[in-house]
Amino acid sequence: MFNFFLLILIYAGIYALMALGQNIITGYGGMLSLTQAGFFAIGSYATAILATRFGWSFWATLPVAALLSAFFGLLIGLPTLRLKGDYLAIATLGFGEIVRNVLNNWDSLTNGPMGIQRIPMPDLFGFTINPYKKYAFLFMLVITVLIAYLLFQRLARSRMGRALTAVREDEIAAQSMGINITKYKVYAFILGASVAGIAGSFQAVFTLSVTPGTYTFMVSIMVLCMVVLGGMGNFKASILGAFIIQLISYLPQLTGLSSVIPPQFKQILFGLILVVMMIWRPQGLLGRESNRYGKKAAKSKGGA
Amino acid sequence: MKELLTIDDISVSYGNIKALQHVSMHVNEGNIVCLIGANGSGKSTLLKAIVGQEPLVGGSITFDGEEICRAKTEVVKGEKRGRYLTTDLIAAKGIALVPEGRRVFADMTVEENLDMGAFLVRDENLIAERKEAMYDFFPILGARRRQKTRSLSGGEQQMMAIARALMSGPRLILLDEPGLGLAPLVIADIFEKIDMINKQDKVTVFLVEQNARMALKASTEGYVMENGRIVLHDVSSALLENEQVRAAYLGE
Amino acid sequence: MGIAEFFQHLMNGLTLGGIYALIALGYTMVYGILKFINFAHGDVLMVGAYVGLFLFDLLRGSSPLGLWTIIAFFIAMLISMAFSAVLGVFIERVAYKPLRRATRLAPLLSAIGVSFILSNSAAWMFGTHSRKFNYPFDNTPVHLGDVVITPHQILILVVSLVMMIILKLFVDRTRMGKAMRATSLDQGTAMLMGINVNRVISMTFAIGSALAAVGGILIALDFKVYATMGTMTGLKAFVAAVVGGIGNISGAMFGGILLGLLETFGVAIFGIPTGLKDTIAFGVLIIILLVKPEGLFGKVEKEKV
Amino acid sequence: MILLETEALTRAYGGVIAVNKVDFQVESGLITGLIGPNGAGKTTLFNNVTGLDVPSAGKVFFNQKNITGFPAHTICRMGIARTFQNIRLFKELTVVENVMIGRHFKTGKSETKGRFLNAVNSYIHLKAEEEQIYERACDWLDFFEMGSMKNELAKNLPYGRQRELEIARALATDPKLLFLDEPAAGMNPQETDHLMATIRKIRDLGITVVLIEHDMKLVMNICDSITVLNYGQKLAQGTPREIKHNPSVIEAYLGKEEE
Amino acid sequence: QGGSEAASPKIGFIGPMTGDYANYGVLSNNSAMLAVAEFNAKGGIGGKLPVVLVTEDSEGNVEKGLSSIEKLSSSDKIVGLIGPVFTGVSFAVGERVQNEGIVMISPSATHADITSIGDFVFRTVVSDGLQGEVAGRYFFEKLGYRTIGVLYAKNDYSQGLYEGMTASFEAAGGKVTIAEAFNVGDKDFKTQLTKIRSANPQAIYIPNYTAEMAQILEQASQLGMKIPFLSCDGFSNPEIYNLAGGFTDGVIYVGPAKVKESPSYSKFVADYTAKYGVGPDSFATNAYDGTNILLAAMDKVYKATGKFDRKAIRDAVAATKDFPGVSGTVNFAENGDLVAYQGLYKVNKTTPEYLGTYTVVDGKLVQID
Ligand SMILES: Nc1ncnc2c1ncn2[C@@H]1O[C@H](COP(=O)(O)OP(=O)(O)OP(=O)(O)O)[C@@H](O)[C@H]1O
Ligand SMILES: Nc1ncnc2c1ncn2[C@@H]1O[C@H](COP(=O)(O)OP(=O)(O)OP(=O)(O)O)[C@@H](O)[C@H]1O
Ligand SMILES: [Mg+2]
Ligand SMILES: [Mg+2]
Repeated sequence: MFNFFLLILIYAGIYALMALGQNIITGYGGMLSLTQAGFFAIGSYATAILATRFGWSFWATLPVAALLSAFFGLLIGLPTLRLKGDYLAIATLGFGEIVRNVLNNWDSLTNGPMGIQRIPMPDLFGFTINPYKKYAFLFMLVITVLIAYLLFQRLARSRMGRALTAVREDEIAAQSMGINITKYKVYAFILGASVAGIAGSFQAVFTLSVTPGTYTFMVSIMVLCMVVLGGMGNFKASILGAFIIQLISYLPQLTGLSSVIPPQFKQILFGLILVVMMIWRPQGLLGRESNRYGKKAAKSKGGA
Repeated sequence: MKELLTIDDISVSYGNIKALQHVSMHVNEGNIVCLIGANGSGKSTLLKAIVGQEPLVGGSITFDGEEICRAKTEVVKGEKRGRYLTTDLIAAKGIALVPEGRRVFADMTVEENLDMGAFLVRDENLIAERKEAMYDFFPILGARRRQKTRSLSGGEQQMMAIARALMSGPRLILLDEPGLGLAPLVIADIFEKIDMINKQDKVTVFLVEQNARMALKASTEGYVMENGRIVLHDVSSALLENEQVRAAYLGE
Repeated sequence: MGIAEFFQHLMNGLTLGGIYALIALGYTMVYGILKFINFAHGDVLMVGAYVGLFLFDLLRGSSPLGLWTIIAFFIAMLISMAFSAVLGVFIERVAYKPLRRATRLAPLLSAIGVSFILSNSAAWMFGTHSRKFNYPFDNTPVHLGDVVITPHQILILVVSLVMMIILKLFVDRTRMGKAMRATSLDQGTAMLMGINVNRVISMTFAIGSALAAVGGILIALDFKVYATMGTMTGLKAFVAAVVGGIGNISGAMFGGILLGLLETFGVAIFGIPTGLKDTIAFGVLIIILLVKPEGLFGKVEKEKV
Repeated sequence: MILLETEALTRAYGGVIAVNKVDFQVESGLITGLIGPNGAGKTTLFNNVTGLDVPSAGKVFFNQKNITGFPAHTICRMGIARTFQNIRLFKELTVVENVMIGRHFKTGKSETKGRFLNAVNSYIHLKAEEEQIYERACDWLDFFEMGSMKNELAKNLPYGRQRELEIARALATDPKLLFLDEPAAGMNPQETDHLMATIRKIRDLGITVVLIEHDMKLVMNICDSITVLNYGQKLAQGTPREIKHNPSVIEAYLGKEEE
Repeated sequence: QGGSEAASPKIGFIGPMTGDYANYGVLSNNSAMLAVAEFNAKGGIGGKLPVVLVTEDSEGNVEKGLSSIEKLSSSDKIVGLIGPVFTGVSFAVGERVQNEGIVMISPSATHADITSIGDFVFRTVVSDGLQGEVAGRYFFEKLGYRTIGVLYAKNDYSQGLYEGMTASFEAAGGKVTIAEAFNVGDKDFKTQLTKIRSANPQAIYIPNYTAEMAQILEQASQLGMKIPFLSCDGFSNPEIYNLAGGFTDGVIYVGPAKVKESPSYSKFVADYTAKYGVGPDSFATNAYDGTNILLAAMDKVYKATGKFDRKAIRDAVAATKDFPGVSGTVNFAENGDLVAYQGLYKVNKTTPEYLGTYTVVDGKLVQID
């Protein structure tokens, strides 16, 4: 039971990284992106391929995963910025699907639908961080989430965050205030993509095997749920959202209920909770982060 | 003269902000009544309350003898009972509002906007007739009739909003700063037109306007609002002479 | 590629596109008005297909193909449309209406929740296996030279075209249609015009869901009925609807057909591995959006300041 | 000295020629008025000068430099700020945050173009930078006597205050030239008077002001020079006195004097 | 290491119970439930201890697969595992059970490398390697085809079979002239079929899951294709005749060895169908055997030691010899793979007719029966 709880924490940690990235794109930048799964996959495969084919250590693959995802973030960020609202959502969704489709079909590099197995476990100062012994892994992950959180939080509370907020609130006014909106939107994409890539790396060395089937569109949706459920434009809330969504999805297994009820009930329950939570707190559990200077933002408005 | 609109002791709040406090007023059928007041005094809030867009926290509003809004807290026959008509039903009673900030249907053409104004009118000929009348009155709208409203200039949109409200052939028209963003000539025109529809079509007019002088000149009766309360009520000519009003609202 | 093969691909692409278009039309209805992705649309479609299937089997009994099977099919379809319409309105009332004033993403999440509930309830009640929906008519393929078409393919194309035309007339010409457009632009102001926004929205959901039922049943003839049938096809149809231009009825139709043709020809013409079908299709769609950011039939309207 | 100049500036939307071969000059240090009937093309002219719209033909010079077709943010950085006819505040942000956004590109190290390194750099100097931005923003709020409202959400301000806040936000970019689109719309006479004083104060800070306005009292009182547009074309240009008595302006726009 | 005392021992099942692949998980889980119920009805372990089956849903993805094994191993303390159903999840879970020392028997993870994870991993399904090998040789030698087209799904199962068959068919001297893929979730295969039709191979091999195969056969007929179809063990699911009844005539497929003849098989199918309303597919059949093997091993260990030592159970499973399963006689090879032969069937209308049982020895097709 406790072990299982640790597992939930680990999954929550991995998704929290993605949610932080989604939050900067959607919560701050107001862009509805549905492509975290794509970056997640790129990060995972970068680590998997480099580690199994070229014998790289996990730590060496991590920056590559981050940079590679960031690069793709830039690649799709730049052109798609012309798109608004759901048009952007569709373009990004398309990108995510393309990534998965390519991974599934590029057999010589990714081993196609079989995926890549036997990914070596990461080493830290000579200790192997065995994902079966969850403490060390969790520790490593918590540190990473914490660093990402602090970094994002500070960026958000600086000019960058304000500029992004301005872009979200009113692009035309932001432009007229000397803000290069393209630049900030691309920054948001790059940052959001790179943490998702890092999340992918961790995922790869936790599950020790990657298959294209893991990185479906549903992952992007779940990450979006985490951000909205926690509260958009609030990094703490994204982490909380990640934890809660994972807790809800694994609650039946955690409590042992999963083997008692029909398997579908677990999903139905999840759906119900989603609906009820949204109706109960449409602004998310924590809501948007209060304005740094002044009062808490009004409850109901804002966002993509 | 018959009382068409009666506002009885109403209050409206936005969270902690008390936008209207115990406001009472009445508009007689066939009159032009104006309401003046400083920025943020609650004029727009009052108009929104009349059309059911803001819930009352106290009081009630009656139109043509029928209660259209009552606050939830009001006690009726020993029971706490709120009641209100939704905005669309109020509109169907014959109240048209020219909202603050125009609120035109930006993705519709001028013509379609006018059609929407006449949504409750079923007679196609009447609609066509009224449309032509509007194009006569605002020739620039006629010239732009197939253009999307979003691309109109600010003033053109304002004309659009006024014309749209008139399309329904209302019994009571509520105008929230109709002169906003209009050129001086056009404003003068509009006040003439208001007078005309009032006299010819027997439309009752309730007017909120920053340009207090014009408003008072055009109206028969006036109310002055400060901080969500009515502080003065008199016939307009008297208000025009009122020292207090002259100092505060006529810029003298 | 020979001429025959080309025309065969064309026909295949058109009908696949017809299927997307059929679903996309329903999506666009709801989407155009409430501006949120109704994720549960595909699942309403699935429910419609199940209802249609059960009713049709019940009505048909063991009678052979003939007039009665066709009548039974239509009765089943009508009842299923009504059922789905009620379901759609119910979902709107319960899961979306309370969120009308919330951020745009809140109803999206709620819709995802509804989708989970519907598809898993169906899996629980009706099982996880696919069920065959028998053709109510003789579906023997027709040979035109080397090109083969089935009556069902033609039916799909005809139905989606007819539906598009009816919908377009409805939205452009009728009072209800006008009210829908006004509601989609500004609900508050629409009410000022005397429009009953709640009724308009319910009506939209009713029509959209009834359309979903038609789509579901027609698709089921070809693709079978199963609990997750709405998910993937629904998603693609939605993509098609958006690429056509948000809320634009002809756009949804053409977006659907375009997607079908792209999926077919993208891999048929250049000898690209068929596994990369989605990559080609999505890639081209992204490029189309980049060239025409408001969708194929959307109007580019710069915001006036 | 001419600070800003347009040369045969033209903007056509399909058949509608909103601005037609307009030569418009703004003298440095003065208040220039731009008036004309509804739909004359005033706002369109503003948009074309400030980079929110791209002219179909003609040129725009700022400080003798051709800035035609530059993106809005670049033009802003060069020293042209503006307000909008329909208020465009960042509604969900507080008053002071709105003004701070105006300071966006005005801070410390980042004044040299924003590269990613700068983001890193500014990350390190975050605190000092933030303080600097905050103080300057507060200064501007004090200028408008809005210090006490700085923590309100922008959308909750009364209309007139919102207009002032928009001006404050524009001023926070330290512009050389300020464009105001109907700053007095929705204000009562008293508030308009107050606004007039403020605009003069702004001019006295050495900032050149161009304003569109339909309130003739304001225009005639504070403008040093007025340009009149009609159907996209320049109808007249001159001092308030000249304009007031120009028969074609009276005919097209002013109507006969009130009172 | 694990091993719980006398209380009712638990065994686990992991498979996709919800989502797109739910059907495969559900069918196999049914078998496991049936086997356990029958076992308990006979008194359970040592005639007194009933066995508890705990089913967990992998949703067909690695994350949920790992959480399932985590739960089964740390909360339920299972002594053996049936599943997971698919290769991808099986790899991840396999590593984990190897680490924990829990014996795992997969009914359907066909990837050649699965059993090389370690000595705790077994399976009651033939690897893609063997099935593909028999298929390729048989198509070439017995059916006399020289050119074959393939339509396969981009999933591990389908692609594995495609690759296995191609390798042996081409080694024998034939040529796969066209191989078209589709993605999981696709329902329209007309594009691929049209391309294959134009390439005009002598036969088409469609190694897929049941629902997709039904779809392919129907659409091929809609395209007027008259080319013979060849298939794999996925075809042994009787569901195919419900879904594509009119189009199955003449299909030749490779499946489990001679199951139709055995009376225990008929009884299994009858019981299964009576209980669950649908028939078992070949994976479900494998799951039934796998569960029974596991139960027998537990029984044996308990009778010998009075406990359920995980390692001992693994050894007992490994020691299984000539187990009389419903899918035929089951033996495990050294590495945990199933030692099995492949049956060949030809469908007459909607009834499969047995053609023979084959295996490949040193690259040669050998008929066993
Ligand atoms: N949605 C809202 N939320 C919070 N406060 C509001 C809201 N709308 C208006 N207010 C506040 O209520 C008060 C009255 O506003 P209202 O718009 O009615 O004033 P007004 O008299 O119409 O002013 P103006 O002349 O500027 O239009 C103001 O203090 C305003 O800030
Ligand atoms: N995108 C567009 N498409 C077509 N016509 C347009 C477009 N934008 C503006 N116009 C037209 O150009 C003319 C000029 O508009 P502009 O907004 O510049 O007027 P303005 O002088 O600011 O008027 P106002 O005083 O009413 O604000 C208007 O008649 C308007 O309808
Ligand atoms: Mg107002
Ligand atoms: Mg203007």
